[in-house]
Amino acid sequence: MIKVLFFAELEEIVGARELVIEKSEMTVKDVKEYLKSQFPNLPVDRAMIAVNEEYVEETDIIKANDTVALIPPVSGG
Amino acid sequence: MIKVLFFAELEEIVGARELVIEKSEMTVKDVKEYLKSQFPNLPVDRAMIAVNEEYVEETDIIKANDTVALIPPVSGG
Amino acid sequence: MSEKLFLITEGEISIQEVVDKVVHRNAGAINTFIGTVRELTKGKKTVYLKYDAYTSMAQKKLAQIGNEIQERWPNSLVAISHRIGHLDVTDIAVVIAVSTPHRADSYEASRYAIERIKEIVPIWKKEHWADGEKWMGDQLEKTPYPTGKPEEEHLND
Amino acid sequence: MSEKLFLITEGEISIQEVVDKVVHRNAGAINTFIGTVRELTKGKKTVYLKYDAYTSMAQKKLAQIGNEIQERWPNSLVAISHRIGHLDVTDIAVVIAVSTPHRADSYEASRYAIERIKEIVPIWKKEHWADGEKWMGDQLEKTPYPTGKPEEEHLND
Repeated sequence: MIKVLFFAELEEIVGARELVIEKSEMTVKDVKEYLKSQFPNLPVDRAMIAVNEEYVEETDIIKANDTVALIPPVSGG
Repeated sequence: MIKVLFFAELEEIVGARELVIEKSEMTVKDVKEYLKSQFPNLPVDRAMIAVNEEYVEETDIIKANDTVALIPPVSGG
Repeated sequence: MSEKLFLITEGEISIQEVVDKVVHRNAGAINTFIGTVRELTKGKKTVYLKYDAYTSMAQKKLAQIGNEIQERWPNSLVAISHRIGHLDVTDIAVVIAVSTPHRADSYEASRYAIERIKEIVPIWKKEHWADGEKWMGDQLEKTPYPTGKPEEEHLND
Repeated sequence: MSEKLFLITEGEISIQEVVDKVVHRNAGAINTFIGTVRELTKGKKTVYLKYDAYTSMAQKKLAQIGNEIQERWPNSLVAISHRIGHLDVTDIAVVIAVSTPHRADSYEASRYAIERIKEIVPIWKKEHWADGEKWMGDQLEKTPYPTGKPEEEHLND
């Protein structure tokens, strides 16, 4: 299973801080497509993707027990 | 009388923080010449001159009860 | 108080504590940047802010910024604390402290740190006004990341 | 503690106290420069420093720097405390705090303040090494002031 985290506005849209996808391997692109299909209002393409707390590319592979996070444009400081 | 103040290395050379000149009017240049004659080792020309806590020019006039200060190159901060 | 050089915290930040982490016998200069909650932004009056963070990743990214600074500015030390949760006007959101042997480097490195925080550290601010609220950071607006990563500063403030 | 925005003091300087003087509802950024006593300068090991000042004039000149900053950077607030007397390695000699609405100005104004201090504020530093001592500031050396006033920075550190 792959854990997906949502923050800030994305958390409010999804209605949860995290969800689980029952797969053992996906690309980053697969995860994005899956989320778009589940949450049509979620601005997936405006978010960066982090896997295990590092930013990744669309073609990177996600494995079971990895943690994916959608990172909307940051506004700290 | 005109009060003259010395700081840092200049105070050590003169051996006093202040001295008094018994005059009622002098130019800045007059004061410098006077100090050079009294203290041949004093690097008067390397100091700035302040009168009543403001930097002045050589031609400015100093009057009785003014306070003159020799300001060697500063090194605060 | 925390010994961590790179900290996300719900508590008030002590400037002195952050500075103490970078004091060093061969530092002649410490530059500190303190971000406080400003009341007026573009004519709108902020009542309070809420900050959210991906805390574990945010601390890692702050540490990465520290490493980047130590590569660019030799003999520097860096500590950064960022507060999350509810913040009122004039509260401190972030404290950056950078010590270096000479002063010019401390300014440059500190400036670098705040710009990088606004690029890569997963922290989000929600503005609360009298008449509404909004997550900041352009989240549903104009700035996509064409490369999938933030490579330049997208936010000027 | 002192309420003075521009202070020469023989006591220890509290960073927090200086920062508190510039906190403001419309400040989003506070930049702080802290000058500490560094052990090594050009390979020589400092044991301690002594600072002397023309205190009343120095406070006036610090206030002048504050005015210059407020003219150049609108809506800024400035506070500066400089310690005199005996200082050991890592002790704080000076704290500058500048608040501005936006961060770029806070960095520029703070940098301006420290450069101006090194030009016009009558404070002097005496280095004490294991094998000697010396008043710094080039006093018997190379830099006369051709115009009678310091107009550029003569000291790079």
